[in-house]
Amino acid sequence: MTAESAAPFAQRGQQADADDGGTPPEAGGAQGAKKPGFEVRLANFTGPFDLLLGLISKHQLDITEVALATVTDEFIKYIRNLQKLGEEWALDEASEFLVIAATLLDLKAARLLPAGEVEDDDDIALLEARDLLFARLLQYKAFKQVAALLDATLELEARRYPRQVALEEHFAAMLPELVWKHTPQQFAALADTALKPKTAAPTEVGLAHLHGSPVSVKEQAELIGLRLQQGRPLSFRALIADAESTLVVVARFLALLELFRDQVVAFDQLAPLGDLTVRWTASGDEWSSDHLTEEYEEQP
Amino acid sequence: MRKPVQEPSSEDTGGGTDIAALPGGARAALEAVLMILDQPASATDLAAGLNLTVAAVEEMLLELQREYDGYTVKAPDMEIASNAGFTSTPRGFELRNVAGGWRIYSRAEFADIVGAFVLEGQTARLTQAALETLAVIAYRQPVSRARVSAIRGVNVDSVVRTLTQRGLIEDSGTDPESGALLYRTTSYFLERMGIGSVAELPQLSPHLPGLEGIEEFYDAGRM
Amino acid sequence: MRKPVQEPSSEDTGGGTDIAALPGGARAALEAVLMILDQPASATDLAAGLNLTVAAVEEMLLELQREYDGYTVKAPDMEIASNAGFTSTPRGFELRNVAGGWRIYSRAEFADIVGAFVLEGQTARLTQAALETLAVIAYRQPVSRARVSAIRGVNVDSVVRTLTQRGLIEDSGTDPESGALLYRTTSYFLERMGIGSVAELPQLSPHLPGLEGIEEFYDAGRM
Repeated sequence: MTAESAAPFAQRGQQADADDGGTPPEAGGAQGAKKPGFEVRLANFTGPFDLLLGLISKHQLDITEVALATVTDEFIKYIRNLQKLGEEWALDEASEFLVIAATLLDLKAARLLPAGEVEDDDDIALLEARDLLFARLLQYKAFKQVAALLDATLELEARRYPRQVALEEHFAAMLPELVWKHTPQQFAALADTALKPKTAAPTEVGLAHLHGSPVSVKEQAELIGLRLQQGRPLSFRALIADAESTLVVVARFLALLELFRDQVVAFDQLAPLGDLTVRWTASGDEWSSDHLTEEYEEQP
Repeated sequence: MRKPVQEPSSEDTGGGTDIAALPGGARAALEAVLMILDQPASATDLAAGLNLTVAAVEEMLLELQREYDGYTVKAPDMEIASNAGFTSTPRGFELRNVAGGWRIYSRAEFADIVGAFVLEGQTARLTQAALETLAVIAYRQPVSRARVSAIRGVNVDSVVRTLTQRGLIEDSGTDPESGALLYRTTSYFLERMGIGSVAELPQLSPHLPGLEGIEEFYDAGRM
Repeated sequence: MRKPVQEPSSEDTGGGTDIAALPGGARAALEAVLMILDQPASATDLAAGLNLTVAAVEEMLLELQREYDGYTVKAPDMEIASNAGFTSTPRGFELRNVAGGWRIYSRAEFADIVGAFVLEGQTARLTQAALETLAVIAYRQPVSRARVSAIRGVNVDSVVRTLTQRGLIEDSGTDPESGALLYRTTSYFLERMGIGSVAELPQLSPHLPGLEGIEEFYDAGRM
């Protein structure tokens, strides 16, 4: 490995770090061909660590000693400028930037306050946040440096061309005759599979399955209302006969309790554990489901 | 600085390299080019690339040929060698002039050994990766390797080499825009498929018969 | 292919070729095989193909390597050469041991000239984002995308896809705990880097002063 080719990172790849920390991003950048908005484009900075390192190096500060408060303002300014330009951010990118901006602000605020003793939990949390930020920043810096090494090596190695010539004809002729058993249909099926766009493996664990589809108590109340307003009392069994899931049964039960509280239905149960019969007791459009909204709409 | 001495071949390569100053000089540069050439190149082409006269290149080619054959050692050593009165042994490769083009081949005397090495590990079947790549090329031809890589999601360089070696695909010129080499299927491919032209390949449709059993078929089939 | 035998030179090989009797002997035979390789071949594979011991082949490979580099002339000529007291000039090509195998390359000095003859090949340089992602994967492999994202502070999905297409990384199964797809570098990556294994990558620690334990530290810290 060529150690001499390791340019110090401060001189590498930071050419866009102009005088003004708030320089608007140059559209395109290194990731120009990628999906727009997929990478945060702050000049040539990819990601918050890159930006932070750029700012620190601009001030010729040592990461291990720097009071990050010095660069906080510029960091925030950078993000503001980006927002002004109306760049679309993906949620995960934005949150990475915001987490770091928030940490920086915390650190700055702590510095502005009179120095006191570290005693309360907030102080300790702040110290931890700072150490964590330093640690991640140093780690990122290390990878950035070895990335520069990889780049130099790859470039150097690309100057050597491997001999990879076609097999000489008399050798190619020695190869065993290809076994080919595919019908055009089977081959087409193969092509079909190969050409099907590959869906990228999800990066996040799906949570959708943890919750059933939302069932609205309000809607169920309206449904029960409509059925009972036909005039004929119905058993609870009959009311839930068409419920497609337990969740709907529960929602209808809750709806009945709501209706009972509003005194628009009455229950009759002839024997313990016997059938529960529900009667509509209100008249006409005396009742509406509107007020149920507040209590049940906001389901988790 | 880099102008050739006599009769420069019409155009400057723009490389800006003074080959005479490099270790081994022009001969080593010529050797470097010959080592990576896949197709035989004419002395004219070589001269253009090296920015030397055709005559100079032809002379060096013959020198190299003789040297590889063991009749002489490299030019810088020649004087000492001939003083010492010895002839070098032949190398394992030779420089041949075939149909007006020069290329380095393995020496014919070693054909048995090289042949055995080539056959080692060769199978008569295509791997699943090779089959899928072939399918993509068949249905998207002419197509560049980069495009096939993008569709398959993996690097297909070595598989494309295998398919070319097997005579199933061939290059069909370069993309006018990107300059990338394009690939298409060969008539041997059609022959093996039992069809007259690529137009006869079945239409790709969402539901194809026989798709179910195909996985096991290929898994069982290869290696 | 035949099994490598312990003392091969004494007996006739099954193929009926006594390589020692051929012009140039075993060294030239080895050279002949090196000429047809389209990917690096290990000393073990070469030894099996030539029906020689691995030790003998390794010795010859190193000799050839030195010879091509100009430090010596071929062994048969060595005595005369050293008597004459000269060192040969480097050849236009070199023999290198990369990604666990040996292969012939054109010498780097001639890149500009050779490049003009290579139709395709020189892949575009990697972007800064791709390089950083590649670095993290190289040093932390096998590693999930989420982990790489966390270190770089940005989403790496599209960059990982590009690196996979270019054959520099590949998936290496799933993490038993999280079920996340893990990535590692390929042997093509080693080839491109000109190294034998990832162990030869420069140490990360000088770049990470006093932060050996950072892994666990920040893994615990995030989310």
